Amino acid sequence: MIDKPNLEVGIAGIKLKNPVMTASGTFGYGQEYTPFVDLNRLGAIILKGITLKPKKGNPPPRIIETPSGMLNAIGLQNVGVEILIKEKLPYLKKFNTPVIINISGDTIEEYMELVRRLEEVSKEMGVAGLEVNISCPNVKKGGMTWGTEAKATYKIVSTIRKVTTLPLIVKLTPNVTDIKIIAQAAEEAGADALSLINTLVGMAVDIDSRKPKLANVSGGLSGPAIKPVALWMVWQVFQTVNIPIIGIGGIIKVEDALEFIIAGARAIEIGTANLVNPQTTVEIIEGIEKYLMENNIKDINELVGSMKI
Amino acid sequence: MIDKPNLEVGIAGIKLKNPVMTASGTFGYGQEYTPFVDLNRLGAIILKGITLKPKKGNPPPRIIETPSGMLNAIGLQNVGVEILIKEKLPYLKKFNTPVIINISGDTIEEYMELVRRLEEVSKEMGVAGLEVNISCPNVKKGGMTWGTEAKATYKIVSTIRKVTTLPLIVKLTPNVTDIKIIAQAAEEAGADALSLINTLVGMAVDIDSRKPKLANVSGGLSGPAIKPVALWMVWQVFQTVNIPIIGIGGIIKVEDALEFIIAGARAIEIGTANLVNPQTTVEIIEGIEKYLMENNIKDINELVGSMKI
Amino acid sequence: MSTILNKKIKILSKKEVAPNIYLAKLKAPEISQEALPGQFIHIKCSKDNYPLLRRPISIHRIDKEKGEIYILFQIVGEGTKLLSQRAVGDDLDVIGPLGNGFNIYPESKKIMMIGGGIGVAPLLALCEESIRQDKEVRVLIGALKKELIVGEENFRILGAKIDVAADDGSYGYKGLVTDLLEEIITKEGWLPDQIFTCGPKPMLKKIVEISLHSHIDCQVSLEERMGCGIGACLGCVCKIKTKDKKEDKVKYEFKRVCIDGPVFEGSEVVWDD
Amino acid sequence: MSTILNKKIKILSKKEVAPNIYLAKLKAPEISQEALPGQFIHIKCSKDNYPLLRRPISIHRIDKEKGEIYILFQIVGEGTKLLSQRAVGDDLDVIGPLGNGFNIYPESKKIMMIGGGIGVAPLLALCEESIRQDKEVRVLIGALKKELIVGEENFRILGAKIDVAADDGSYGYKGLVTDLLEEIITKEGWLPDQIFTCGPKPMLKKIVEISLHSHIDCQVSLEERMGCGIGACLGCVCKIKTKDKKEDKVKYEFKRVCIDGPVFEGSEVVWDD
Ligand SMILES: Cc1cc2nc3c(=O)[nH]c(=O)nc-3n(C[C@H](O)[C@H](O)[C@H](O)COP(=O)(O)OP(=O)(O)OC[C@H]3O[C@@H](n4cnc5c(N)ncnc54)[C@H](O)[C@@H]3O)c2cc1C
Ligand SMILES: Cc1cc2nc3c(=O)[nH]c(=O)nc-3n(C[C@H](O)[C@H](O)[C@H](O)COP(=O)(O)OP(=O)(O)OC[C@H]3O[C@@H](n4cnc5c(N)ncnc54)[C@H](O)[C@@H]3O)c2cc1C
Ligand SMILES: Cc1cc2nc3c(=O)[nH]c(=O)nc-3n(C[C@H](O)[C@H](O)[C@H](O)COP(=O)(O)O)c2cc1C
Ligand SMILES: Cc1cc2nc3c(=O)[nH]c(=O)nc-3n(C[C@H](O)[C@H](O)[C@H](O)COP(=O)(O)O)c2cc1C
Ligand code: FES
Ligand code: FES
Repeated sequence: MIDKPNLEVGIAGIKLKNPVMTASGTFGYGQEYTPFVDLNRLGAIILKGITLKPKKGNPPPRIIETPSGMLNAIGLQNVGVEILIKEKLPYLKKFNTPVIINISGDTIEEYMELVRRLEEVSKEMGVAGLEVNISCPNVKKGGMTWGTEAKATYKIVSTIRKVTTLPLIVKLTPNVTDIKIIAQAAEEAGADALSLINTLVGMAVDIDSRKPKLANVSGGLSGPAIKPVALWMVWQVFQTVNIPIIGIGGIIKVEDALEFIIAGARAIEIGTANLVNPQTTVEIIEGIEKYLMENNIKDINELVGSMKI
Repeated sequence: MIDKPNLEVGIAGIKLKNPVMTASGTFGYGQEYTPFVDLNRLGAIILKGITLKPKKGNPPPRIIETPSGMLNAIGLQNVGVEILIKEKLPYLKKFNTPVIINISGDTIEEYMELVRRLEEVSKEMGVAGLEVNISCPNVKKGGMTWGTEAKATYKIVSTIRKVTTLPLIVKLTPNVTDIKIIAQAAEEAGADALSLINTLVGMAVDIDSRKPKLANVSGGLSGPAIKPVALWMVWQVFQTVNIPIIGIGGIIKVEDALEFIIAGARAIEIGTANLVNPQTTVEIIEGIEKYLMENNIKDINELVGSMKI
Repeated sequence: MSTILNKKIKILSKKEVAPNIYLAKLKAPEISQEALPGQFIHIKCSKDNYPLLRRPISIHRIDKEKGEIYILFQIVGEGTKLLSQRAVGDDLDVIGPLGNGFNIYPESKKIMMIGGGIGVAPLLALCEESIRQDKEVRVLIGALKKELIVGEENFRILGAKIDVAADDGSYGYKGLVTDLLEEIITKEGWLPDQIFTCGPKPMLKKIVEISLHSHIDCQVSLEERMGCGIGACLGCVCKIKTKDKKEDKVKYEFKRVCIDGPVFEGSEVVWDD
Repeated sequence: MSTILNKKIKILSKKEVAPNIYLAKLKAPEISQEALPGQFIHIKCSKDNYPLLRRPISIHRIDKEKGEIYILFQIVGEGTKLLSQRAVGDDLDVIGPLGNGFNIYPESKKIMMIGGGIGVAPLLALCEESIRQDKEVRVLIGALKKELIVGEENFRILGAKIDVAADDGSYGYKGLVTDLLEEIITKEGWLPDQIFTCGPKPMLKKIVEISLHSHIDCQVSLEERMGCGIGACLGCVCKIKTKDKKEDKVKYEFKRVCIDGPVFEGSEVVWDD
C-alpha cells in the first residue's frame, strides 16, 4: 500500500494541493463555511459568481427541491466586484488556498471591464484565476447564451483572453446539442481549462396554485440527479480537448468524485452537496486519499481519464 | 363538486378515453402487463420501439440505477415489424384501446418501408397511429441524430408524412440546445402531435473496475431525476407549436402527471414508473379524475396549459 | 452572533401533540448553550439523501441547564413526515443555532407575542426569556380550529396571559387572531411596547399594519425555502426595504432569511410579492 | 407458467444468519401457492422511491401449507441494506413469483446442486422438491470462508448429503467448490443425472465445462440487473446460443433473465462477455 499518495494537480497553471474545489454559488464567499471547513484543506475556492455591478437577483421562491436534486434561480445576486475586492477577498488572503473568481456579464464590454479590474488587483488580493461563467441559465441577458453557440463562446473567450494573463477556466453549460464543439471553441480561443457542467434548465409546477414553483419560472437543476449527464459530458470533452477538465455535477460522496476523475476530470467541484453536508469537501479529499492508498496508486494524475473501454 | 369529469382528449386525431399512455420500451408489447393492468383502462398503449428487421440490441449490463433515475442502453432490441404484426398485434386487438407503434430506423428508406408496411396493415391489425422515435440515444446509426438537427427532423418527418395518413406523433430528444426549433421543424413537416422527452444521455463508472457500468458506455437517463427538465421543455414547446403535446419524463405519481398537463401536455406517457409499480398508469388515471372533481374542473382539456405566469 | 455547529443530536422524546404536529426533545449540549429565542436549526430529516436538502425548524424551547432543546413541527410534506417518523434514540444531523433571533429591547415593559398555527413554535423560548427579563407578556394564538391550537398550557405555566382565537369559533375568540389583536389594542387599550409574531404571511402583514398604525415596534419571523441555511447560497431571500430612499418609490433588496433573518423589523418587509 | 401477482406481504421474521446475510420469512398466501423452485420475487426494498428500482431475490423456501415463503439475501448495496433494515411486521411490496424455475426431469435419479456463496438461496426449495420426488440429492456449498457458508444444516435436515468447500480451508474441503465437484465425479465416481447451480459467473462457467465434459445435463441460474422483472423492458438479458447454427460461428441472441430465465441450460450460455 502507498504511504502518502500525491494528490497535487495542476489546473490552468494553478497548483492545487488536491483536486477538490468548491462550485460557484454553493460556497458563498468562503467565509460562510469556516465553522465547518478549514479552508486551508481545499484544492481551491471558487466564489459566488460576480458581476461588474452588484446584482439584486431574482424574486423568491428561488429554490425548490426535486427528486435527488434541486432547482435554483438565484439570478446571480452578488455584491459586485468592488465590494468583493474590498470586503471579501482580504479575508480569504489569510488562507493558503488558491481563490478563483467566477465571473459573469451581460455584454462583452462588461466581461472585459470586470476581467481588467480583477487582473489589476490579482497580485495584491490573491486572485489565482478566473472561471468564466458562460452558462448561467438564470439571467435574462447574456448568461447561458454565450455557452450554447460555438461562435459566441469563441468570441467571448478570445476577447477575455486578450485582456488577461490570469489562468482562464471556462465553465460550460450542458444545455447544448454537442458540448464537444463548444469545448473545442473555448480551447481554441485560449481557455486554460474547462469546467463542466453548470446546471440543466428545469421547471416545477405547483398543482394547487397552477403556478411555477419558482418565481423565475425556470431554474437550474443540480445535485445527484444530474450526475450521469455530467459524467457523460466530461468523458466526451476529455476525448476532445487537450486542456484539463474540472468535473462538476451531483458529487456528494467520494465515489462520485472518483467517477469523474476516472472519466477524465483532473479536478472536481462540489456544489449542491455543500448545502446538504457542509463538510463534504473535506470528506471527499480524505476519501480520495484512501482510495489511492487502497488501490496502490501513487499519484492522482495516473487516475485521470483512466477509464477502460 | 363535479360528478364525472371528462377525461377524454384528442391527440393527432386519435380519441383517447383518458390522457394516460404507456411510454415506449417500458411496457413491452402490452401483454406483459396484463397481470397488473386492465389494458382497456388506458388512454393508449405505445409499444416497444420497432424496426423493419429484428434487432439484437446491446450487450449487458443494459441498465443501472442512478439517483432517482436509471440509465438504459437496450439498443432497440425488438422482434421486427413482421413478428410484431403476426404475434403481438393480434393479442392487442382484443382491447378497446388505441395501439400506437413507436418506430425507429437507421436510414430514411428503412423508416419509409416500415411505415408503408404498418400503413398497409393498420386497419386490419388496429394500428391507431405512429410515434416516430427520432431520439434514441442508444443506437450507433440513425437514432438520436435525426432529432438533434432541425433540418434532419424536417426531412425525416416530411418524408414519412408523404407515405402515410396514419396519425403521426414525433418523439423529441432533450439532448439539444433549443428544442423549440426542432419542435417547429416537426410541426412544419406535418407531425400531428409531439411527444417529449426521450432520455437524456448519461453515463456511470464503476470505480473498482474503472469501466463504464453499462456495456454500451452511455445510456439514456429516465425517471424522476429528469422530470424538471422534461417539464421545462414541454412548457417551451407548448408556447411554440399548435399541435398537441404529449408529456413524458419521470412521471411516477398523479401530481407529476398534473404538472405536465398544466404546463401544456394534452396527454402523458408513463415510462420508468411501470418498472417500479406496474399499476402506475391506472393509479394516475384515477388520481387525475379525483383532482378534477376536487377542483371542480369539468373537462381535462381546460387544464391543459393552464399554468399562470 | 452565536457559534454555528454541525452536530448529531439525539432524539430524547417525541410526541404527537395535535393532529400532525409533533413535539420532540433533543439532547443538544453545545447548541442549547448558544441558542437564542427565534433561532432555528437546519435538520437532515432522513438518514439517506432522500429528501436531499435540510429542513429549517425553529428552536421551540431552550433548556440550557439540561443541555436540551425542543422542536415543534407540523407535517406538511416529505421532509417533515420523515422527521416525524425518526425513532427516539436516533441521532439527528443538525446545523445550528442559525439566524438572528428576536431582539427584546431592555426598555420594553409590555410584550405581545402572536403565533398563527405552527407559528407559535419559536415563541415559547422567547416567552420564557421575556419573563426571565421580568416583562409583562401576553400571547395570542390563532389557528383554524381548536385541535390545531398548540402550546397554550406551556405559555400559561410560564406566567404569560394567553388568548386564543379559532377561525371557526370552536374555541376562544371566534375569528382571526388579528381581529383579536385589534380589539385588545383599541377596545381593551392594552398597548404593548413590542410585538413579536410568526405565522402565515397574510397574518404577519396584517399585524404589521396594525403595529404601524399604533406605532408599536413589531418583529416578524419569516419563512422561505432554504438551501444552505448559513447565508451562502442566497436561496432563501425575502424583499426588504432599503434604508436610503432617495426617490419616492420604495426601494428594496433581497435579504437572506437564514442569516439576516428569520426575524425582521415588520416595517421593513415588502409584502407585495 | 405461474400466475404473477403484485402483493404486499408481511415480514414474519428476520434473522442475520451470517455476517451481512439475512433470512426472512414472509406471509405470502397466494405467491407461495404459485411458486416453483428457482423462481424469484421482485422487491421494493424501501417504503419510498429511493432506491427507485425493485431488487430481484430468489425464493429460498416455499411452505405452501403455511402460505409462507423465505428469502435469503446478502447486503451488497443500498437496496439490500434497506431491505435488511425493514422491520418485522412491515409489508413488503413484491411482484412474483417470477422466472421459469428449475426443471427436474422425471427420469433423473441422482441430482447434484452446487451453490456458491449466496447462490445457495434458490437451491433449498429445489432440494426440498427433489427429495419430495424421491431423488438422491447431493449438495455442494462453496464460499470464501467458513462464516459465509449458509444453510448447510437446512439441506441436511431435508436428507441431502452435503459437502462444503471453503476457499481459505477454514472449513470442509480446502479449495474451490468446482475442484470438489471434479473430485466427486472423477475420483469418487458419483455421476449425477442433473446438475443445478447458482453462484458467481466464473464458478458457473467452470461447472458447465465439467458437466459438458461428463455429459451431465446442467442448469444454471443467472443474475443480471433488472428493471421490470416481467419481460417488458429487455434490461436483464444474457447471451444465449441460438438453436439453428447455419454457420460455424456460434450465433447468439439476448434472452431475458427475468422471464426466459433465470434458469438456463448451461450448454446454451455464452460466457465470453
Ligand atoms: C426559519 C424557519 C423556521 C421554521 N420553523 C418551523 C417550525 O418550528 N415548525 C414547523 O413545523 N415548520 C417550521 N418551518 C417550516 C418548515 O421548514 C417547512 O414546513 C418544511 O421545510 C417543509 O418541508 P417538507 O419536506 O415537509 O415539505 P415540502 O414537501 O418541502 O413542502 C410542503 C409544503 O410546504 C411549503 N414549504 C416548504 N418549505 C417551506 C419553507 N421553508 N417556507 C415556507 N413554506 C415552505 C411548500 O411550499 C409546500 O407547499 C420553518 C421555516 C423556516 C424558514
Ligand atoms: C434472479 C435473481 C435472483 C437473485 N436472488 C438473490 C438472492 O436470493 N439473494 C441475494 O442476496 N441476492 C440475489 N440476487 C442478487 C440481488 O438481486 C442483488 O444483490 C441486488 O439487486 C443488489 O441490490 P443493491 O441495491 O443491494 O446493490 P447495488 O447497489 O444495486 O449493487 C451493488 C453491487 O451488486 C451488483 N449487482 C447488483 N444487482 C445485481 C444483479 N441483479 N445481478 C448481478 N449483480 C448485481 C452490482 O454490480 C454492484 O457491484 C438475485 C439476482 C437475480 C437476478
Ligand atoms: C444555489 C446555486 C447557485 C449557483 N450559482 C452559480 C454561480 O453563481 N455561477 C456559476 O457558474 N454556477 C453557479 N451554480 C452552479 C454550480 O456551480 C454547479 O455548476 C452546479 O450546481 C452543478 O453542480 P452540483 O450538482 O454539484 O451542484 C450554482 C448552483 C447552485 C445550486
Ligand atoms: C428501458 C427503457 C426502454 C426504452 N425504449 C424506448 C424505445 O424503444 N423507444 C422510445 O422512443 N423510447 C424508449 N424509451 C424512452 C421512454 O419511452 C421515455 O421517453 C423515457 O424513459 C422518459 O420517460 P420516463 O422518465 O417516464 O421513463 C425507453 C426507456 C426505458 C427506460
Ligand atoms: S439558505 Fe442559503 S443563503 Fe439562506
Ligand atoms: S427485467 Fe425487464 S425484461 Fe427482464
